[in-house]
Amino acid sequence: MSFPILTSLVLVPAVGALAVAVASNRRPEWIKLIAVLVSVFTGALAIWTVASFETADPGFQFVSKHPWIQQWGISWHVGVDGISLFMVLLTAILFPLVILGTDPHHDHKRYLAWLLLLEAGMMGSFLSLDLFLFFVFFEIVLVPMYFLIGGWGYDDRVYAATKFFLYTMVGSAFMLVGIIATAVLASSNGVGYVTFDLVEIAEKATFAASTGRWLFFAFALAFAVKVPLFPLHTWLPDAHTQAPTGGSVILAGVMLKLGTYGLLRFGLYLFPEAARWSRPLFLTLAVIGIIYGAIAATMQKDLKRLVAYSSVAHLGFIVLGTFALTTQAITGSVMQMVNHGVSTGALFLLVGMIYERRHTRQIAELGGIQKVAPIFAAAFMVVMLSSIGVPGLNGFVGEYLILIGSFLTARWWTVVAAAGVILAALYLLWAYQRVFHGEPDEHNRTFPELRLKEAAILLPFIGIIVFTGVYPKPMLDRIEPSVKALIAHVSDKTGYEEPAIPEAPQTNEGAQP
Amino acid sequence: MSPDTFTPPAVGWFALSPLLVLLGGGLLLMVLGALLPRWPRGLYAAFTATTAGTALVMSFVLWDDITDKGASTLVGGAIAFDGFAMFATIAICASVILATLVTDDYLRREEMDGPEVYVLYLMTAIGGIVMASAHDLIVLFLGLEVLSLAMYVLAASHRRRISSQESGLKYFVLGGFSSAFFLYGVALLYGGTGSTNFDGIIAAFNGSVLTDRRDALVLAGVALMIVGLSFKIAAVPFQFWTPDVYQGAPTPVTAFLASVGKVAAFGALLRVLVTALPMWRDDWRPAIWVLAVLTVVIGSTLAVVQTNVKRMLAYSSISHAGFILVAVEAAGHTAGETDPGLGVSSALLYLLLYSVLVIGTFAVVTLVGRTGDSDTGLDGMRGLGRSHPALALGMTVLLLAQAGVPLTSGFIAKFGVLQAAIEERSYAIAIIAMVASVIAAFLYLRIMISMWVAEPEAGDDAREQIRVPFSTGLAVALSVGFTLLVGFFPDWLVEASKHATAVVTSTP
Amino acid sequence: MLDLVWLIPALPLLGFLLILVFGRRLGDPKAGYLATAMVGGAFAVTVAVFFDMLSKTAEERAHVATLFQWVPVGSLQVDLAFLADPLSITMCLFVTGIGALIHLYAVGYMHGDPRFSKFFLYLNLFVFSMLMLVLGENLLVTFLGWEGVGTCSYFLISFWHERESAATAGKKAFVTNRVGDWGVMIAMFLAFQAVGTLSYGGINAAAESGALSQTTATAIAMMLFVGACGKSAQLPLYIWLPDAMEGPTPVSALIHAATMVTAGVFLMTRVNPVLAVAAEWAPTLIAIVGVTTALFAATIAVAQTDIKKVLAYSTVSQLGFMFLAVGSGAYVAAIFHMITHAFFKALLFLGSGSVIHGMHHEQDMRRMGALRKLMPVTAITFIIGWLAIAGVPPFSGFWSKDEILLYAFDKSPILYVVGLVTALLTAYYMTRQVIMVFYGKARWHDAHDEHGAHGDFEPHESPKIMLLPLVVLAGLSIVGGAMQLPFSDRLHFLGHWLEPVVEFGEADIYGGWGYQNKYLLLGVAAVIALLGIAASVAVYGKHKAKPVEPAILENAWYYDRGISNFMGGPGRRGFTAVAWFDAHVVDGAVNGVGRLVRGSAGVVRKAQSGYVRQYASAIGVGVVLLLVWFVVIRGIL
Amino acid sequence: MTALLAALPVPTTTWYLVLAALLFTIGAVGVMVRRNPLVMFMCIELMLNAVNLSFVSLAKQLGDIGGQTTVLFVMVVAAAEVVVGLGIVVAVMRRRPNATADDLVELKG
Amino acid sequence: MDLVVFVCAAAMVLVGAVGVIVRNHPVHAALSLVLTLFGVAVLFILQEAEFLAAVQVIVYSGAIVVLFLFVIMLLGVDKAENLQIEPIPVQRPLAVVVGGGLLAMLVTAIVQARDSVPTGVGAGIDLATQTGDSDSNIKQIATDLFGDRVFAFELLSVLLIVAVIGTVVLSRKPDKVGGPQ
Repeated sequence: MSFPILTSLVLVPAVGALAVAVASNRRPEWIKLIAVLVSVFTGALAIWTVASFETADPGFQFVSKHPWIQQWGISWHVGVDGISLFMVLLTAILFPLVILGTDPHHDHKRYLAWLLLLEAGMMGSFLSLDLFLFFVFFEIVLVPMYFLIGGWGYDDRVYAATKFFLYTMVGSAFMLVGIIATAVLASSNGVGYVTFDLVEIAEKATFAASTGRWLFFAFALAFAVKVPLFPLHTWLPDAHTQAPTGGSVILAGVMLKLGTYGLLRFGLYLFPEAARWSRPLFLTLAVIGIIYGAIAATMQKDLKRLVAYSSVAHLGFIVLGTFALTTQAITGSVMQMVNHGVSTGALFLLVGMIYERRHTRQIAELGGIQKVAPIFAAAFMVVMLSSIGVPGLNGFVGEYLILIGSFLTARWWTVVAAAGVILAALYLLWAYQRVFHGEPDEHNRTFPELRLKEAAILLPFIGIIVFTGVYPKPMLDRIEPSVKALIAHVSDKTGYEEPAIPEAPQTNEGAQP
Repeated sequence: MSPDTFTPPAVGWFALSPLLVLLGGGLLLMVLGALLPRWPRGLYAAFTATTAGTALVMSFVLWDDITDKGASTLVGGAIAFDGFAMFATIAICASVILATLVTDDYLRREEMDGPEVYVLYLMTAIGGIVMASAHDLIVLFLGLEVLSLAMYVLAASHRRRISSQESGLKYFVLGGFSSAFFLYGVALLYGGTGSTNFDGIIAAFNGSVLTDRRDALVLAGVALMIVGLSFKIAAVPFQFWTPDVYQGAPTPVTAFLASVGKVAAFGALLRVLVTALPMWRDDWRPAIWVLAVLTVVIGSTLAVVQTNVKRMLAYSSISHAGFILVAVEAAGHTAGETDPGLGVSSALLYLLLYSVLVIGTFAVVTLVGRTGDSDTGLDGMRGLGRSHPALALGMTVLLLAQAGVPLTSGFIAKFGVLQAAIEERSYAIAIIAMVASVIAAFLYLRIMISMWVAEPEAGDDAREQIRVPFSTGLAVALSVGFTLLVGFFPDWLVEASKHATAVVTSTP
Repeated sequence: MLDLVWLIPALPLLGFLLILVFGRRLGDPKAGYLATAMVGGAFAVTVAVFFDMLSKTAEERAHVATLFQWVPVGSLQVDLAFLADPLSITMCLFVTGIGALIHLYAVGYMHGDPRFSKFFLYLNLFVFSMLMLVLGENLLVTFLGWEGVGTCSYFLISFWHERESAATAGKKAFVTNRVGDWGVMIAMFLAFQAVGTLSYGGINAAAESGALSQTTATAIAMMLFVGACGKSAQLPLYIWLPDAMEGPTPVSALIHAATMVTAGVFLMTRVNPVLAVAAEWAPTLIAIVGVTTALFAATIAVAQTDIKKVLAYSTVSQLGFMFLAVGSGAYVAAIFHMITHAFFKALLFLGSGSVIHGMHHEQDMRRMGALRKLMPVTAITFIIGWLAIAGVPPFSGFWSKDEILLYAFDKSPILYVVGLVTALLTAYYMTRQVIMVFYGKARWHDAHDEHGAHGDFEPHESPKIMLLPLVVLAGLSIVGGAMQLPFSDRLHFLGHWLEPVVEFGEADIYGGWGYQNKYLLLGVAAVIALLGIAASVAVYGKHKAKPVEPAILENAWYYDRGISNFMGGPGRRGFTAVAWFDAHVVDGAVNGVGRLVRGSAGVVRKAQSGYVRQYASAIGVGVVLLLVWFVVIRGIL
Repeated sequence: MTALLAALPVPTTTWYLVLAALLFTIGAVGVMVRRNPLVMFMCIELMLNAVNLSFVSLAKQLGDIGGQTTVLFVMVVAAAEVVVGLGIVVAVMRRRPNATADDLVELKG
Repeated sequence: MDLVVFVCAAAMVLVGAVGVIVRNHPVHAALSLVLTLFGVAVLFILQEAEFLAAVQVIVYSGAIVVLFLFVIMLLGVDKAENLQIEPIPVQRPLAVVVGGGLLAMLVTAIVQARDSVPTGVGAGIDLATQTGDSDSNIKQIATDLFGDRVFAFELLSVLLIVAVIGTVVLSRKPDKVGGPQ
């Protein structure tokens, strides 16, 4: 039995949260230190995981499985594959940066404790291979996020937090019923005994078409709310706008991915038939989300809200890729989850910095900042370009893979979705122009330049953005096998055939190396 | 049939030991309390807790006894001696202990210290246990009356608050009203079957000519008995007393009502429906279905607009009752069969977990309510997170548990019930219940907000300082600990609940 | 040697990085020299590669240099690789060459600007992207450069972003280009689906071997053309280019005249086999769009008063010529004209820049005149450029334009005629510009009235560092035609050089009537040019006739304004409607549910009246209902 | 005369049960319409008596003494109920003299 | 003969019952209650439940009603309540509907099941005639009571304890603190 690295990925932050919670309030700097150390250590663990990850192996790795509630056939079953690997890494990297980079202004102790608890929950959700376990984490993360928004958010925080909590809970209500029904029905459809183990059910059970569809929708509803998929998205702008910077970063960076990740891991994997059957619906919703989110974003007056709506559009791409069911598209989706996490997370950090300086997020009240704070503007620009999807930056690779993959199986949806790329440029550049270009008025003339600490926080983001854009291979190599395996699973469950691509002809030019 | 041929029934004294302990303890407390001068502070409570504790231990012993030797009935089939009964006994005794801890300081704070309340607690416990383990409708009715009468008194026991007496009076009138219905139901059933004993009822309808034809008399009896018990479990539309009584009664008593009362009432309901009336399960299951849906939906919905914490929790208890009714409905699919299914066990599990939860919650409310339960409004909670973070945190855990958030006992309870329902393919009711519980979650969120988020207002500091006495704090700590323990490691409890099946009269 | 091709883009990139890090410390003018040196170095490498390639046989001239796998997913295998072949090297030659000159010029032009080093930062990044574009071995690498140059042009157009107009122009350029990029993307997807690769080698091979169906080929070609329209400012997407003049003049010269805008033409040439196997109407459409744009822009140029706007529209017009060439299968001619145009248009822009510099940022030609005495060098070089673009033999413009017309004639006389008219107009408005700027009476003194800011001043000649590039480019504009002389096949240097690339798509006009009588056509062209000049002189020089400058032309046929009005009007309203819908309908539904719950609760709670008797009757109702169910429904029915 | 009387039909159990039902209903209605808590108790007593009546007649019909024993229990319960109930009323009345059930509506909503 | 008695007793019962709910004055209501109770007692005798009849008269009429009257006097709540006015809207109609429905349902059930009530399940009650033992009824009750029903019987004691404690708790003066001396 080797070192239970995944388990510790979950436990370390949890224990850290406990430590922070019990630590004495008189020495805030110690509390902060604990939090930082814990999160950094978690990050190190995650990096270790990635380092020792078997690249070519499509299956789950570092699996550890221990019975938990035998009466219900539930076990602590965690494992990581190419699809979840980078989610874990993203989580582990974002949290230290958030803890270092954001300032709650009051009740640091509680703030940090909640954050660490949130990290543990996130890790758990990405790692768990047991339906019950997944639901536990999926649901538990609501609590810290609820308190983060409610406790450290802005004026309308209570409304936003409550909306967020209840809206998501409605979704998971259906999912819980779905989960139990899945386990119960699976036991009579191939498994033979009641178990909540994802792998066992997915491999052994075969549901009747109609049953599978109902179950799938029970799951999909919860994920659709989380993603969020049009028209279930309206909790997101409120939550994002009202949440404290740290909250928004995590919310956009990691939490939304629970939805898309869930669709992959539990939608496609458990109910391939239903997923295929419902493709048109989801593709359409995704495309609507892309265009609609972009248009709505264009018209926002609140910078943070604008970014929030841009998330709706970006997540639309991810869903599109997920349901396109081709290697390129799904690989792109997985990659885009990470990319969106990085770039949107960075955007929220920057918006937060603007708010710290100007105490407003209203685009109208900003302007001319590039003149007084060029470096700040440059940082914003880079992140923005990655969000627009300019080649050479990470955003492009994912988006491009999604589109080129989707084009094979969902041509016309893709054609429309690609138009979303234009809109992305429109709303972001317009916002950029209004905020950074022009002559600064007297309020903005004193806008402070990027501070060293802030730069230190942003640098990793920009580093990832550029590196991933220029050299995505290491990432793709790890994602692809698992995606292939997933599609193979879909194929032999449903007889689905991934469209064949003609062999690239031998080029007459450049034949010689 | 003459005196010399008279043979008294065998009495399993040992098997009755929990009841006897409680009774003996109660009598002793009453007599000594009356004879001796005032006992030193906290001794009444200590004595009561010890008594209940002893009963608890006894029932643990008996539990093993049952799991070894199997279930049976006692005293001429008057009451059942089975896992079901013991599980309920354990739940009730535990509730009594916790409630006593909460009550101790409260009584002193409200200057009504004395043994009587505790004696009533113990008597109520007896009534509840009898209800949950009755094997004869008359016994069940008597248990019901013992429980009810004690609770009427308890509800009205706060002499300074007219609302306490008002709640007592309302509770009494409606309680008497509904128990009359119940009794009438018993009478009609008696007419239809010729017996009030479960075995008799089962026997009368097996092999006898009546099984193959409908019997309106019996059905009417069933209906009226459901009425009587639905009143006790506060199922819509028989729930109207609940908010008023919960709000009016002294807060610890409310906790006691919500825990012991619910366990006993549901125990009785399950006994009657599942053990005594399995042959009519197709008749009563739809009725329970409707009751469950109404209860869970209306309970959750009305909770949303409340501003008094006790009242909120009253409505939440209604919606919880609805959730348990879902389990009862599930039990209805397999009633009387050798494989009991998950309905009964999940209901019992829910009851146990909920009792602990709700006492903890009301314990906090007791403290925050301040002297004379004067400050039980939502504003009373304001700023608790600042002034008493630990207490607030405990309350938060309990509330989250009530909302059914994972890693708390509340989630385990809900999960069990849902599983039971889904095993029986009652998807609709499961989904309705879940959605309703989301609505209910709103009210827990409101309480949490006012504890943690709400901005302090002028005059907050002028309020009476909240004092956390040891006993109450202990109660909160215990229930929070239990909540989390079960939330993380529920396996043993789940297993136990599966053994907690009622004794089945073998049906040929 | 050919393996060093990666050095060509690497050097500007290095420059970019160096300036990024040390830019501020280097400052004005060192940063500028650094940047220039980098581009110059790239030029040197290119030349070396060029000669190396000359020494090889035609077959060996194509060479792929792979750096690393870029996006390898399943059947999609895209490398970050360069394709060094005659076409790309040709492009590199004039991109780096002219680029270096313009860098040098900019050192002088941007002198004293607070963001001096940043300017060269962008400029180097642009050159890098442009080189990626032309050197890319596959569509994706090209696309990387394609979007890169777009982004850089966005940076540079809105370089003076304090100016509202500059910021807006930059945004406009980016977004409009994105529309084109959309087309390129779709084209890539189609290509991948049809061929399974994105490399030009693969795609062209598929086209030549007939593996590519005509439909797909047409679709790919058309989608690429959409992209080309965006980049190369063709109808209907040209609107961003005139506004792009908000950028500093060197930018206009480098990006919006010489290099970036020609990317579309380059791309179409790159995939000429695809275009060749596409349906017949595809190239025709391209030709028509091209010639229409040419004429359209020329007419507008006639009435412009801003010295740079005239050049901008003339650029659009000349690009139209190039697409006319592409459409007529005259790829060599297209490239030929691209190069010559790069020479003289860069020259003209830099000249205008020098004028503007000398005039203290006055751009209105109506306030100029008689500058030839004050800025002799600028004047002379500008005049050379004028002669070149006007198509006066033997200047370079004449030869390239004529070859295009030759092919156009072969495709369809109508195209030829329209082309001629455009040529006429070109000569006309360019002459008009030269006269307004350098001849006539000095008009800058009576500028007091509104421009009080700069009233009394003497326009002065620009510094040497700015004049040097002018001279060099003037020289090139004169001799540039020698690349491809029509007289005999031996003199088709460029043609032979590019043959391996374009042979499949190149149209064959030998034996056509036009080719037989090419000298006649040559003469016609020359005459037309002179005619245009003469007319212009008559109007603006001798004032024989009133100038014809109708408002509709001055306002570019109201096309641009129409679009802006639409965007600001119905378009914006539509967007607002969506936002409203989201806030009030979608979100309203959500909050509506909440309100519904509260509301119904408010109603139901009224039953909780507190009257115990009412509670009792509620119980009674429950009893009756239950009894009905049990006794009646279950018991009796 | 006696013959006449003998000729009359003998009331069956059903008669008694119907009578009990009537009594029960009257009691129930009473609870709903009366405001004086004491009278409400009396109505509850009526209901209980109705139950007793049914029990007794059913006991006769069934020939099972259990019914009668049950009635005995019910009587005791009734007594106890009344004791407690009156206790509560006394407690209330001490605070709110002459209060009717309708006056006690502090708790509602 | 039985019929006559039954009719008279039924009349007493119903008249008394109606009296309870229509007499404004609580004392009158209590007295009408007595009427009902006596009627029930008569019906008990008619049903061969002599012992119960006795208990009925002694306990109910003797103890309970007296208790009622006593409390009425004690509290002086002998203020007549005006039944003409009904403060709560639709309460009376509702009560009528509910009452009607209830009665209808019950009667339906009873009538529908009139001949399905099993007979002779137990040993029979009418033993006085057989054994000639005049107090057989009491003996029978006793055997039953202390036989299988002994548990229930013991429960009664608990019930009474509760009642006692209850009265103690309730009847203490508000200001007095501590247990009863």
